[in-house]
Amino acid sequence: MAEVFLWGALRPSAGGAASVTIEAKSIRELFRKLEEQFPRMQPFIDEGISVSIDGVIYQDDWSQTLPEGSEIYLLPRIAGG
Amino acid sequence: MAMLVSTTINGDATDFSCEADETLLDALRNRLSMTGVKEGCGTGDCGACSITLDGALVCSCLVLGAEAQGRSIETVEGMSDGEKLHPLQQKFLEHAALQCGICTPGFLVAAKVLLEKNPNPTESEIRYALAGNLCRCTGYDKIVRAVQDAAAQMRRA
Amino acid sequence: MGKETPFTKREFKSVGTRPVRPDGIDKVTGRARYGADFDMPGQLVGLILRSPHAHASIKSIDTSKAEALPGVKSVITSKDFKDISKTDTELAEILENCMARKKVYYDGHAVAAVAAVDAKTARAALKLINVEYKLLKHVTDVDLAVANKAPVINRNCKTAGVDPAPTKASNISRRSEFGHGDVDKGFKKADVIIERNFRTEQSHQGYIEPHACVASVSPDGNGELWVCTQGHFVFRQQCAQMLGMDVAKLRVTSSEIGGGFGGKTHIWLEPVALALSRKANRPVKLVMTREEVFRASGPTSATSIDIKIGVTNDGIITAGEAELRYTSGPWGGSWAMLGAMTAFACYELENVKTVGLEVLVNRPKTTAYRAPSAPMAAFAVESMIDELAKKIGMDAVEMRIKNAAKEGTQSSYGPVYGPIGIGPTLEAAKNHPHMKAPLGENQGRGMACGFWFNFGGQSCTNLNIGIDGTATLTVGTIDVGGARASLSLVVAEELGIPYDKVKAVIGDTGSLGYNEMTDGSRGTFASSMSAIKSCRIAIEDMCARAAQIWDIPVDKVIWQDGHAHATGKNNNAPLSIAEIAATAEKTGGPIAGHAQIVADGAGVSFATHICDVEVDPETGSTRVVRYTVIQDAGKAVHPTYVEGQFQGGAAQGIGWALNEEYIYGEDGRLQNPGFLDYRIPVCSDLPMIDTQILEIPNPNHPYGIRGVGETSIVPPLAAIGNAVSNATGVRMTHVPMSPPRILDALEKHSEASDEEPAL
Amino acid sequence: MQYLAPENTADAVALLSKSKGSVHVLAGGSDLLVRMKGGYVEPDVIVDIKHIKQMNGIKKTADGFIIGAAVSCAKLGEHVALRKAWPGVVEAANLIGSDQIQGRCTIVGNLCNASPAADSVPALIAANAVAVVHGPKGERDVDVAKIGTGPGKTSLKKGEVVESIRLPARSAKSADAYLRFTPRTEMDIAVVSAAVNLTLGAKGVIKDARVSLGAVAPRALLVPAAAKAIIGTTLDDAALAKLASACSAACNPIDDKRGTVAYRTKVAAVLGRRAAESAYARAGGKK
Repeated sequence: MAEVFLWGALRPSAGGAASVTIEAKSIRELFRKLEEQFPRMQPFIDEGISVSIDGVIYQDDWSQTLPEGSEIYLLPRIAGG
Repeated sequence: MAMLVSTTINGDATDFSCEADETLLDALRNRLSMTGVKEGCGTGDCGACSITLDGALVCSCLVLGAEAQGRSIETVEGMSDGEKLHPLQQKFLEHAALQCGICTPGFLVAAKVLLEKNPNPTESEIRYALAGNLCRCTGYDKIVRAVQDAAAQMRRA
Repeated sequence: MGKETPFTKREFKSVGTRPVRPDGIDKVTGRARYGADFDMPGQLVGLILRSPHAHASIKSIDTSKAEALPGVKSVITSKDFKDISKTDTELAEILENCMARKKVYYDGHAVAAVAAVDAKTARAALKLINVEYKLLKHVTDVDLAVANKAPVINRNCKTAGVDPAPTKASNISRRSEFGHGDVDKGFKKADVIIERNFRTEQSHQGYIEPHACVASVSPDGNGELWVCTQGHFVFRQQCAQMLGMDVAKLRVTSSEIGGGFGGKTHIWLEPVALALSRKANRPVKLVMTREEVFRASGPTSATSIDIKIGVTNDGIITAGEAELRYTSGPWGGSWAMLGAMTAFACYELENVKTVGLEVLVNRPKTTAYRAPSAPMAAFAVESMIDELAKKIGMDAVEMRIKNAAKEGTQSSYGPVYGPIGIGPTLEAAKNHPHMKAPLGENQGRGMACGFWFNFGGQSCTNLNIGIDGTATLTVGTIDVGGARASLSLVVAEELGIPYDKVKAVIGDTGSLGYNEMTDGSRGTFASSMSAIKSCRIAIEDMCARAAQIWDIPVDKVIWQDGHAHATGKNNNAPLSIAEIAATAEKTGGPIAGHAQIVADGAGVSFATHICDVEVDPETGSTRVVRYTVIQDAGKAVHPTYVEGQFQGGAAQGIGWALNEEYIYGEDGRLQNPGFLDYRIPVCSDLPMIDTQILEIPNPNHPYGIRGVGETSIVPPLAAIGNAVSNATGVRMTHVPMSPPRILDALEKHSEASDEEPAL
Repeated sequence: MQYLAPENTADAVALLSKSKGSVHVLAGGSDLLVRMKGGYVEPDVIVDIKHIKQMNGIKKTADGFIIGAAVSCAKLGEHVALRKAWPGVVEAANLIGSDQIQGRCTIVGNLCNASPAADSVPALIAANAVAVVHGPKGERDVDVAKIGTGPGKTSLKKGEVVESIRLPARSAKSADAYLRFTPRTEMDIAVVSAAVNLTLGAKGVIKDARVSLGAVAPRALLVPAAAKAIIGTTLDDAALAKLASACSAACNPIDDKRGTVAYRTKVAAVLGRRAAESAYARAGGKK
């Protein structure tokens, strides 16, 4: 079980919660379950969500595992110059 | 109406034809493929197209091709002596005085004119002499240092 | 990727040295080919007709006279592009920006284009195109655009990120919120609270090379594109989709790039060149003028930021709150969101809340500019920190050190930080001789901090070992300022061969898999990670070749100092790469290492800047007289180019802080689209820019590398604002702090001091 | 378009008078080529005056200096005697653009381009310079202040060309100074500018003065009230204050991308004062 923290704009799609608890071993599984449980998150996932695992931001690599007890934060995808 | 213009470019007798309203910059780039002369603005504000015309530093975008008749032009392409780079070229490399490099030919031509007139310029003199050449990458620091170093080397030579 | 090649502490031989860049001689002799330096046989000259209006609907476009002009080979309008708005909104917006469909949204918006045998004919043809416009009310100012009576720019725009979803169209395209804790409670604990509005004007990346490309499309759907870009793979994918071409059939070659800073991450004219070429069945060269660059490519946002910060008397920030409004041009982006994420990222705050609002205006589409959106947010926050420090009588550096984020701090945008450099840059600043240097009359010193994320993303590299043991590294990320040098150093390090035995080249889109653009400070970070993996694959192969040569099991071969060594009790002399490569033909063919990765874990970056300014109290003119940049690089691969990034970013920030701005007339037209009146700093405007590189390894990169390119533009706006304030006693809240704005503030200040005693 | 390069002034006048359509004189080209690039002018005929001998030199005579219309500003800067006699005129000419522009641009071009912000014009007005104009009806002398009539407009008639500028001779105790305000240190257009030319009498008392302002009205202004404020004084603080307010009072500027009415009006006073101080010191005045 992992507690997944949501940034502000994502919270309404999870009923206003600041975090949700999901059983997932990888980023891919996390996104799949989030879509199942919170269909309104899908447009955000389609647009691009970055996942911070213990402070390291993963923008693309959905195969990343979610270690037990790690801090997981969802963030909008970042652009740069 | 196209005109035939006879010039000397980097020491070589060179003829080209151009329209009467065509700039020397366009003629050099498009008629003679001298793409070392860069266009950053076309209005004399960036210095990327700097050349010398009978020894005077000018923006080639503000000169008509027709005006070059009978005159002598020097560009960055003529700076090195065979395999041997001009000290300014060498010092620009050593000091990393270029990042993207688009402004570099103009800076080199302008700096060469400066050092011919003033072999031992102060930092401030270098900065004012190169104020007509815009660089957006380096913050000018390494360019000024490269010019100082090249000047010192040329004074020793 | 980080987990595959974790950071290991090591001594470097090549990395950290300062050799001459491999592409250098081409650039000092004029031989390097940039966007406009390339021609194709039989090429036509393309030109674009642009709207003179800020906002209008297009009633009709008559191109018949232009088409009839001898020498004109193709004329296009939006009709020559399929409407893809139903299938891909984002791409459709990029395309609509390249060629207006029903409306023009800003002065400079493209409406038609021609390709002709020469420039003269093309210019004449543009004049023969007749566009009938119906003028609409426009709005260019960020705060006026969100006001009640503002004309709605895009009827389809409903604010995203609001619950429940609004039904009415508005100019706010997105609301983004970040933070944690309870700011109201936090403010109650504060002894001093300051609340202010800050504004920054729109600036441009100001690269010296205008956008340029040469396109050639054949009737069979094959095409070639030579283009000046920060990301040729991205350009290929997007252009192919816009033109309805197969991605594989469009080959994109990147030219040398004359500066980008984010402005060349975006497509502005390439689909137009491709469409002109396809219609004419001839190559077409399209080069923007400087005026077009300013009017119709990539500026940054103008902003208006309401901010409130509370501190205790002993300097602890109890709460920070901000609403940040960023202009985004006629379509939404994510610029306000990035401002909201980065604003307070330097500090450890119990209570923080930021809201970013993306605002549509009749200005050119905003794109990334070096740490996009962070400098404006930092201007507000870092100005306020100085003012609060002054108010409670604390040294501004001390107050920042007291509140600085550290490993384990929850960032203002959410996650907890790993090892980070804000504290060390502040300590370095505090101990820097610059901090103690005496100041002259009318001079003031200021400092400020900055944060940027950095990122990595998809990267792909090929390493090929030559028969003589030299190595060619092919990368798919553009070299914008020395990456070929830094990547050659990494390969030399990894293979244990000299730097000058490595050749790094930028491959075209036919030679490698997809690569992200050179943005987000990812060039050296991501490509080096992939290059290291390529090297390690090749090394593994070379160990196997050595085992074959020696006829021993592969597990008896180890790699050390650029040689294969046989372990155990045999007398085999170590084999160099050259020796192994010389017999490659007999051991399995060419030796290569191909790697494709997603380079995640870029590691955030922090900087602290110190600057001294001198203000002329009679004219409001400000000169920067001393400047110091202190930044964490993780590991500086080529320190000279790292310094160059620090200096270049600082110079851009200084220009923005003091003089650079887009100026619009009442008619919504841009009044200063040129380098004369859009005043980027000239050489005589700046002092030397001192640098100090800190190296706090990024644990997610094998060498500890972080991105270094962007962070340096974040602190200057505030550092200069703070220095001006310390020089004059006036707090500047509007960037650029141009002479008229400073003089005005000085006069208001002196009028106020006449009325009541100063604070 | 036709490019013509006559070799004497008479031929230039003939070409300018007879050519049809849009006819332009080309000296340094630093304004004309910019306007061509922007599509603001499309000349039918360009008459390049740089091959005309009379227009190509700087002559020192008993009456002062004669500066040919085709002499580049860089050449003015290199002329030691001119720099000594007219430091303000030369510094104004040398502020136009970069070294690259200096290699091309001319003060006559600057004058005839008739921008209210032209750097050399206030200095020439303060210097009491005269333009020698040749035309189909012969030669005439025109006060430089009367060449520009408004933004981009001159009093020159069809076929007329300025052959040279005459600067008067100098007494030992005369000097001039020019200052402009620009946001950047170089490569910029004056937001406001001021030129002061003065001659000292006994004991450092100002005997004669001319003050001119740029970029504060449709054309460069001569400000007699500012001159009057300092004549008969040793440039004491009261005189400077009077000069400063006369400068501000003379301003009739516009708000534009380069500055505001309020800013220009305020800074005109500052620059007028500073230019006066500089000219005074150059003339040997001590404060």
